[in-house]
Amino acid sequence: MKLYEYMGKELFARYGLTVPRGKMVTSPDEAAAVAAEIGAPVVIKSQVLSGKRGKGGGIKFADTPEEAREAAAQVLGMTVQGLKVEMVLVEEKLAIDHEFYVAITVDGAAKAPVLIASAQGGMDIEEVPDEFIVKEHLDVCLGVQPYLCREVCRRLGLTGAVAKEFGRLLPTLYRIFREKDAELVEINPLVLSGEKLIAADAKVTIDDEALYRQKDLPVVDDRTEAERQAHALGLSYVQLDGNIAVMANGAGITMGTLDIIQYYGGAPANFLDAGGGTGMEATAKALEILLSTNPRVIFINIFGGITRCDDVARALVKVKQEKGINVPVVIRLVGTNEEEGVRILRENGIEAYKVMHEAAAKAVELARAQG
Amino acid sequence: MKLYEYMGKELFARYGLTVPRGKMVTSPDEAAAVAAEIGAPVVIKSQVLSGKRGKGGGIKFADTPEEAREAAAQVLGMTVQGLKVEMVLVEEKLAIDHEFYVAITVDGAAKAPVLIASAQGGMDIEEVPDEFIVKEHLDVCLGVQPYLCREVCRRLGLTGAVAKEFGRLLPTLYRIFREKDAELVEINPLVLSGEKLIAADAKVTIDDEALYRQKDLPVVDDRTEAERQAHALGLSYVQLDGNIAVMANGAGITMGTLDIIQYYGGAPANFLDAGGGTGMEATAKALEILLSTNPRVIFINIFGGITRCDDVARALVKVKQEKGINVPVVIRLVGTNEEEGVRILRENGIEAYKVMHEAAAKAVELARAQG
Amino acid sequence: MAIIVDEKTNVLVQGITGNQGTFHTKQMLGYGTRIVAGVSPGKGGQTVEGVPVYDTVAAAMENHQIDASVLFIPAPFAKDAAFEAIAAGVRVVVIITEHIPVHDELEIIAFARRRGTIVIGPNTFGIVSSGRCKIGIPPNQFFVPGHIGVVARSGTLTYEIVANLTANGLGQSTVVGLGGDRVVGLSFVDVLEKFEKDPETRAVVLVGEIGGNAEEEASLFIKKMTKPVVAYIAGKSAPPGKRMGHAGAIIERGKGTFEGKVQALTAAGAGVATLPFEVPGLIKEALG
Amino acid sequence: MAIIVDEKTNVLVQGITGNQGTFHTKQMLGYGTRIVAGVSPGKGGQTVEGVPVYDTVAAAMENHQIDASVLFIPAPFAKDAAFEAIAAGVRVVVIITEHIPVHDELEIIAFARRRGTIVIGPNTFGIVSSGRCKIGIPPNQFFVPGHIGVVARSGTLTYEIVANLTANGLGQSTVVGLGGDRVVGLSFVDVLEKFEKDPETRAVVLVGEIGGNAEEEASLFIKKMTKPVVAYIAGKSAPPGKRMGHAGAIIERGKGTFEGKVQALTAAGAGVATLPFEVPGLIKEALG
Repeated sequence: MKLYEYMGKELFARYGLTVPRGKMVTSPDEAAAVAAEIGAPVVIKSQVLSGKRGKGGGIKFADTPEEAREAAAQVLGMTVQGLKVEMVLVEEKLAIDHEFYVAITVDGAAKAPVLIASAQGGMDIEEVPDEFIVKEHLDVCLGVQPYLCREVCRRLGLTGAVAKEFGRLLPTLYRIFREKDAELVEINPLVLSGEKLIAADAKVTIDDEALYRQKDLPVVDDRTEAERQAHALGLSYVQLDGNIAVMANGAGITMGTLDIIQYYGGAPANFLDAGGGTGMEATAKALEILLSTNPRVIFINIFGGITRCDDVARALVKVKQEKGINVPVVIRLVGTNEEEGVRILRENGIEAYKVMHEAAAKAVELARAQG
Repeated sequence: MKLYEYMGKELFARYGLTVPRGKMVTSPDEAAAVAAEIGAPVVIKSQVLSGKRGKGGGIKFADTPEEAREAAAQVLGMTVQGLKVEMVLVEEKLAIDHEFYVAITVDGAAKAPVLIASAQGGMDIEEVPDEFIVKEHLDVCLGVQPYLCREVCRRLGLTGAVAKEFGRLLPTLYRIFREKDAELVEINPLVLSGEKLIAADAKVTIDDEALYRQKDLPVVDDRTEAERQAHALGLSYVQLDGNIAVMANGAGITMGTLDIIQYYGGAPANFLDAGGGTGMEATAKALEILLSTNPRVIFINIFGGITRCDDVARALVKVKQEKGINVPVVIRLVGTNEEEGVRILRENGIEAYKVMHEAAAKAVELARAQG
Repeated sequence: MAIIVDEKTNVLVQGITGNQGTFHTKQMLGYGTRIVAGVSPGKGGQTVEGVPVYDTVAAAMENHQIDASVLFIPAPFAKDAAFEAIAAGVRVVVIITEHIPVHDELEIIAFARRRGTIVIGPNTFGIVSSGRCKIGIPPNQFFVPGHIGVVARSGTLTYEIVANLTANGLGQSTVVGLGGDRVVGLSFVDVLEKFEKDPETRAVVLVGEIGGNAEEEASLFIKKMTKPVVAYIAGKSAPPGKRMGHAGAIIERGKGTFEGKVQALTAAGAGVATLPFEVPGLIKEALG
Repeated sequence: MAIIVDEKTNVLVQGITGNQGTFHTKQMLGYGTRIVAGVSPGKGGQTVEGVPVYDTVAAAMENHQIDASVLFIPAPFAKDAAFEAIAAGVRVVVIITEHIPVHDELEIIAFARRRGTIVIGPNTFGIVSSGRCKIGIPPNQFFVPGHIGVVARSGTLTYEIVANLTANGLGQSTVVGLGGDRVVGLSFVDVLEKFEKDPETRAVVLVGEIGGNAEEEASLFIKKMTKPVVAYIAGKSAPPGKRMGHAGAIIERGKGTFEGKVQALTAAGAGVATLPFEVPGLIKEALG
């Protein structure tokens, strides 16, 4: 779960990090009021869950409350990277002496948290050459010790009071990362303004799997309706732009199913990983989600491990009988309780495939025929 | 630094552990008032930094406020294990269903914290046979994890609600141990009363070396004046009951010096480890502490490593000149800057020994002659 | 031989009294796995499918030699159960559980490293040394003894490929599921090293996916291997930046692309299958 | 040979610009120790006794091969400095600092174990491989090359005994100070194992004290040693329960007594000296 910038900054402030004075607003009038309160030049930042807002025009500057009102009016309602702007953050404009980059995230290859810092902040970190990036893996139970702060400061060229402040910031960032189950805590740019380090941006991503124990965080839900419904069933769903609705069991095989559809020239309408061991009722509901997206064909690819073929067969029959299915369904069904599943389908006039690529080819052929 | 029982219980209560209702008082009238407030049978416990108070008569029971006044009057002013009782803790008398023992301390051999628990609480743990003691070493950064609580409960025969409460108590005890720099956190007995676990006693020892960062703890100082003065100099001093005052540099060699004095039939008056690298001024002050205890002989045994022989020689000469030394001084002086030290002493009419046991024998002989 | 587990491996099932635990205990016993004990707090003294249940791992180990443990434990409690097995000195810990918070996974792996424990998963189907020992959840019937080692990130896709191998007369020495999460115990390289040393394994199938750089790292090792490797990488058609089920399967920052992985593997001398059913043919070709 | 350190050991001094650090850097250089760098945050670029100073251990290691580090760091900052050396991969870390909180020591030792680092101390005089390398604070003149290994808990007492050995023509292979605190890195057994294997060491002197059970544990190993061991135990005259300077030297709960230690050592075949000056005679006797 990604937090909006203003939420991330609120979190930072609660942990004692310095953030610019400012406030999130949803109307031009409020923006003017906040600018008046700040009483200095401000920046108006669109609140969307995407980077690169600046390039998309989602960030504007204003010297007066009136300018702030105008800027907010422009930004509110605009679309940044496909996302509609409904909130803006109005903040004091910082006097920038230097911009740093600093982040803590999870390095899957190293199986450890990693601290990333650079004296070349303000831009995308992947565009900064390696030699200007400090990367330190962290021992999960030791976190950022003082010596590591000193070493990072040395490599960033920080000394004196600023180094001291940096030495307070890094362990705090690690505490946020750990205590909030974050996958990513990123400040870019971290602005040096005089002797102060100010988090001029905040990118915080919370591990979805840990949300159950992070009840005090705000809830951000940017999923589509179908994604939300699938998630409520404990399944993983991603909307795509093709016309063959796909359900398979397991992330890998679902990806493989999309690949094979594309290989035969088809276009998947979605990614729906029905997981392992999903029961009959949930499978039926998942099928209803697929139906709701109006595909040309539904392709079900089941290799039953924990998932039982008879459960899938019963779910399909249930949906067919109760809701009706007005598009062709291609189903491939092998594995646990395969015979029972195939029998149930046959009794209901559905013939199951045994071989994945033959079934996929058929689904693509049918989608083409429906076109 | 040992905490008094009532301090330990206050600490426990701050961490959310259950302790008996009660209050520390210093007079019989207050004791009666607290008993009246509790409104039930109470126990009057002498507050001294020693175990085995029960056997010394330092714990009494009272059914009424009047009895509490009498009991407190008896206990206040009595001597328990050589320590005068100046405070008593007046507490509700618990309904005891079972007594457990539980402690976390440092195991020097294993170089790790160790959790010790027993279903045979209420007595000295060293008298409980090994097979009734649960001993689990802890990973310092993981502490007491839930699985360990389950395992300890299993071995103590705890189930259900009590096991759950025990599972909350152990991690809390570890938090106290860690956050308060404790060498020992012990509850004996931990009383099972109905479905509640109550800390009926509290033994907490804080690491002296960590007191600088434990400013919120109460200060308990049970040292003698000489010990206090030595500590202020950064030295280690223990009062003993002989008549040869001893100063050496290093704990091991100081112990060895006491041993050799005893070997020759002498009796050391103290243990004074002047440490390594103690300068001239501090060494002079340490000598003054020795003088203040009115020994028959002063024996200085220096093997200079960081300690410089000339510093020690100058300190001795300074004290001799400024304060006067009216007892014989035997000094053994070798090591760093030995020649300079020996020269300084010789100029001031003091002949230094080179060999430790010869010097010790001489000190014993002089002490005997002074007798 | 086979790697990591075999017919002599004594297995503990943590969470044996739950639905999943009980079901798969039966399945594993049916495959021939030596399940000697189960753990379920508060259920000590019961039996499940004839297997004695204990309250704690330590209690089980007082009564049995345990070589490996498999966890059917709900995500919020999985870290603690893994810690329990690792602390008790179990050599191999297989964590089937999915949806474990990544910070818990970081802690599990860090603790396991300290103790030298092999962790398989989390979010894995487990490990099968065909015909000898299955620890995990794959369907029994597709795994038959042979000389192909399989190492994979995802589950069902692996069954698909193993079934294809078996249908083509290619049995497996050991099939290892690394787990689909971003942070897991064993890596491709760990397993490839073991296959390279295993006299029974003649060729290796690597089943990867887009995202992360595990396949790129594996390529560096494959270059040094004497045994042929055939790879299949899922996710060719995935749009960048879309999360495809596995936390690990995100195309991040331009790294971990399908093309990059295929290129690295090909350069390392591995055969790369375009579709899963091509794997057996490539293996046969490589074995000559 | 000698153990742990020798004439090829490249040494880093942490806290080199402090009084102690500077003084002992000079002393160590005078003994012939290869001190290649020093660390002192904020003092990078300076030199001390000709030794280049860096801001961090990592910076020093970018410029030098470092095999061992010695800490002259005030107690409140010693844990962090030790962590820095351990994290940087220094093989041997010698912590001279006394008065380090025991919880910091627990953390240091736990971290060192994870990384396989040898920690000597805290609260140690250090280690001397006579004539080759001195890392620590003992006076130079008493340590001469020879074939006696010495391992001790306390400092000055050890100098006393080493001086006695030297005066009697018995030079030392290596002299190791374990440190006087309750929690320290190396144990008697760790060092005895190394002496047993060291071809240059012919006999070992163990200097112990009352308190703890380190000498009792050592006895179990001494029983298996082929080389003779002579021990001296300080604290015979200490009253029970009195704290004698070292946190470790408390007679606790009836364990760790003088009598118990002497008995264990004698039973293990070690010679036990009543007074320090008897040690050389016992060694000569044991060597025949």
